[in-house]
Amino acid sequence: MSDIPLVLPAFVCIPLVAAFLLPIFGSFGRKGRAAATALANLATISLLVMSIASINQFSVYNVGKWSIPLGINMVLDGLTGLFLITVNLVSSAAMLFSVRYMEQYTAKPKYLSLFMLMVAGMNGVVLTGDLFNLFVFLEIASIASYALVGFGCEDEQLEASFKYMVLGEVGSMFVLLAIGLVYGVTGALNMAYISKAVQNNSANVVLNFALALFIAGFGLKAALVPFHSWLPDAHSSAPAPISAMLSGVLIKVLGVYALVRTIFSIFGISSTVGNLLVVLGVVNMIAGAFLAIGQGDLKRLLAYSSISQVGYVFLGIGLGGTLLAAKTDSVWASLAILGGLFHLLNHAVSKSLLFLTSGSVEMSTGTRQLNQLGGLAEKLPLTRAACAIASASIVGIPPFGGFWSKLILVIAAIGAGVYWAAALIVAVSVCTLIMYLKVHRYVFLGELPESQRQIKENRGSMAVAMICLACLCVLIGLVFLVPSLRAEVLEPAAKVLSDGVRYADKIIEISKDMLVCAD
Amino acid sequence: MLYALCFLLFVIGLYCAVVKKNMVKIVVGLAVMEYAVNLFLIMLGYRTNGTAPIVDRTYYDFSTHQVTDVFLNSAVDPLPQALVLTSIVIGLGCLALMISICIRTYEKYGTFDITQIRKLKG
Amino acid sequence: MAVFYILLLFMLIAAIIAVETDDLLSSVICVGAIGVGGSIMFLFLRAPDIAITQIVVEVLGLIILIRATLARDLTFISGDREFFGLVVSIVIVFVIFLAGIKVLGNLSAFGTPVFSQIPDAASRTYLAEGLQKTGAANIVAAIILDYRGYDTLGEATVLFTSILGATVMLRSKCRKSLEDKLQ
Amino acid sequence: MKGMTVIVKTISSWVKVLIFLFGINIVLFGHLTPGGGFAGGVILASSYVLLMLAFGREFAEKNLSLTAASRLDCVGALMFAAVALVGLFYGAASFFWNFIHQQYLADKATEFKLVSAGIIPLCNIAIGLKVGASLFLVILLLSAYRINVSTNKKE
Repeated sequence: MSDIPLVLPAFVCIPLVAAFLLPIFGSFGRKGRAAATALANLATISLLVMSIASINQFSVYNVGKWSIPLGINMVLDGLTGLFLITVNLVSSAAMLFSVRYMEQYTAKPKYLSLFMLMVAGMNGVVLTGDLFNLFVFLEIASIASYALVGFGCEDEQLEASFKYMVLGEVGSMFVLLAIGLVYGVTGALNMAYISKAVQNNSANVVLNFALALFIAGFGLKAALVPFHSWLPDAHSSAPAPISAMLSGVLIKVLGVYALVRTIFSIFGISSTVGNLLVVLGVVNMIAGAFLAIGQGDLKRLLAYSSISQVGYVFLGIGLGGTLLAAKTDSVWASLAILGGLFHLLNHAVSKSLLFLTSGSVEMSTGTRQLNQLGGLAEKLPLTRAACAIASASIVGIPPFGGFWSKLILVIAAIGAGVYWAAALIVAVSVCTLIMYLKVHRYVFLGELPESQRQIKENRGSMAVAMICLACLCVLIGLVFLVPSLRAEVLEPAAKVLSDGVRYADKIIEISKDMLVCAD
Repeated sequence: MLYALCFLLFVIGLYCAVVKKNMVKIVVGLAVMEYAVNLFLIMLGYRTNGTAPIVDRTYYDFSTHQVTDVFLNSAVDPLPQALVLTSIVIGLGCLALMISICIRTYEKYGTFDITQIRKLKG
Repeated sequence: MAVFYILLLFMLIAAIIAVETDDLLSSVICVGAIGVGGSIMFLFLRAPDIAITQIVVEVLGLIILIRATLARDLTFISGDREFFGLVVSIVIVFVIFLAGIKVLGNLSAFGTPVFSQIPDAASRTYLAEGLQKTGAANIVAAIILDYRGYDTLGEATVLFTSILGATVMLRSKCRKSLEDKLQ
Repeated sequence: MKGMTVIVKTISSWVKVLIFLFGINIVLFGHLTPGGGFAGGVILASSYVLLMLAFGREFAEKNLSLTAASRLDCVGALMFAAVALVGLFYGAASFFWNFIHQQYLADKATEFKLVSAGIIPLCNIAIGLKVGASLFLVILLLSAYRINVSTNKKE
């Protein structure tokens, strides 16, 4: 308890200071650029170590020694811990991958700086306990990602970046307006205090309107289906490590985390909202899967598959929320939520690995059109193995992580008596299987095109990043299977959601205790 | 009523951002939305016949080191002003980035019309 | 009170012209007009900090926006999106508008801020103790740089990020050519 | 196109100084009067923009080059973060702790003086530096950027 609070600001400070230093380093020639790369990698790895250390901890940190409601507080609880480890895991792998991959672009230090800013923004979003602060860090992460999507300055990238930026900014404006409305009713910005005030006047239509605006705004960031049009463009155009970050963690932190935190911890789950989440999840799953199968572009296919997989997460969390609101089966409710969150972790690892392999394929062959690829199995054995593992995990083939999370979801759905959801999960998994078989069939099997006889496997940092993530895909099932790990990582996170608005009592009580200690 | 007019401004910006097909027009729409939200936040904190939240020598009691009750009962809400200060700067940053993307896209495609900028299919 | 209505109507008219005119330069100048109107309105709303920031940011923002429209062969535009999309968008926007109008009536009336009704609101403490606890007579400065200084760090970072993004976007050569890679 | 006429140049070389001083004033007294780091920083940037408009871009770049502006931007941001971090390490206190005010100034009657608010003026200076440099940078970049559509379109 004593040393963990000091770590909390470091999650934001380390990437921020690194991001401010990197352009200065970068302006000092070749050696400076090498130092910048080393510094960035050091920063992400130290963040990863810190996030592992902070798992299953609970602490509250008052920034500037001002007790809430005056100041801003940072909260580390189970949900935050799970998201921190997801963010920093994927970001350190993507950073390692970009060491070599980004050599094809100019201005690498600026890329590294923007990358660190994106990481800082995401860490800030998951750590903060203040609604407006969440908005500020959301903007940091989004703006950095707009710039990174267009980093290559090619036609498609600029177009995707503009589209993404317009929709993202509309989403941000919705969120800001909703924060204003909430402030107008409750007079508070701290999540715990807002939650208290919301309980006292829950019938207020302004708050319901604000909740709708929050769902629309964060839904735009999470690419929920009516708002999904930016995602395939942005995720397929960006440089590969950035696609991995966007699909792997950015939509989850800015969309899923922010939405779930708002709904569960601030407004309190109701059956209407729970059902809405289930419907959104189901629509996402089906639409994403069907759109993905028809794609002829490797990264576009992966991007649509992300929409489908985020649907699983929403289905699990929404199902749990509906059950919680009905106050019937809290066992199945927490199991459904646990399944959703575990699927989020699985999807983050395996989808970022898939995007990294697509980057490796694109760098070797210069194309990502499925019909121009083929027969790469012998040329790129490592990439192929990594891709196979990641696809198996996403599809849900037994030893890999994805199988366990889908199994939990199916069990929870059957236990709760929602048989159609269980059937749907299996059916969409079959669609997913078809689309990844298609990827393998077109990319790695078949004839090698004449123009690509000379290509070689990418070695160095790209290979290391892919191997690390592939090992994780295999091992991540253990997080569920070993009870002690499950109790450390997943259960605290699921408990935060099933506790719902009791979050507020906990935070307020702790900050009162801290006030007493300080006096 | 003033809130409603302010919201109308927001909706005009939203309309512009979703309906218009010129890139600069879309940016203009987002800027209008931004102004509307800022104005709304400040209006939330306004007190009729209020004073600015800046302590003046006349509002300060030097013997007790406290601000006077007159100030406390007439000052407008300072918190939304702090939030708006932040959001204005965020808006300026977004504007700069968006305009640079627009200029770069114009260079590539030779037009600001998003219906003609369609290399990516839906 | 009347001054607020006049200023808001001025801003609304400027916004409608900005949205509907076919000339990009006039559109951008109307955005400037909205900003100036907003700045004066902030002044009347007793927010001098915001008014100053708004007017200076407005000037720079206008320079940036005008930069995008100058020296173009094609500053005139015409038409909206295709008919079906247009109707759907207008309906959605209109629904949001109606919902908002209906909801906003439930906020506390203009001129009575919410913190004056809530006994333990943070804003009361800021006003009462801000000068004593932070030493800044400008309570807004006390909030943005002391009580909520973490927000301002985020805000400075947003500006840093977007300017870095703009420099990245406007760099002349993005991909290294083959010779660069071989070196 | 090397700037504008002599009248404009002469006047703006005087006005520039005034605007610059005004910006510094706004930054330094941000904790006592309206204004602060952001407004002041933008005013500082606009004094350079005036220089750029009157004398041409090359002259402005001679005063503050792109690399220097970019570095200044980073330095300003780092300064702000450093002020925040000193609070963290100063007597094992807290991130963003207003250590100067709480430790040294809280008991003294320094209201309405320039040196009164602890880290707030320091933060204002850092932000002013950062905002001024970065906005000057972006305007310089936007004006320096030449669009060559014609070469690109005829493929």
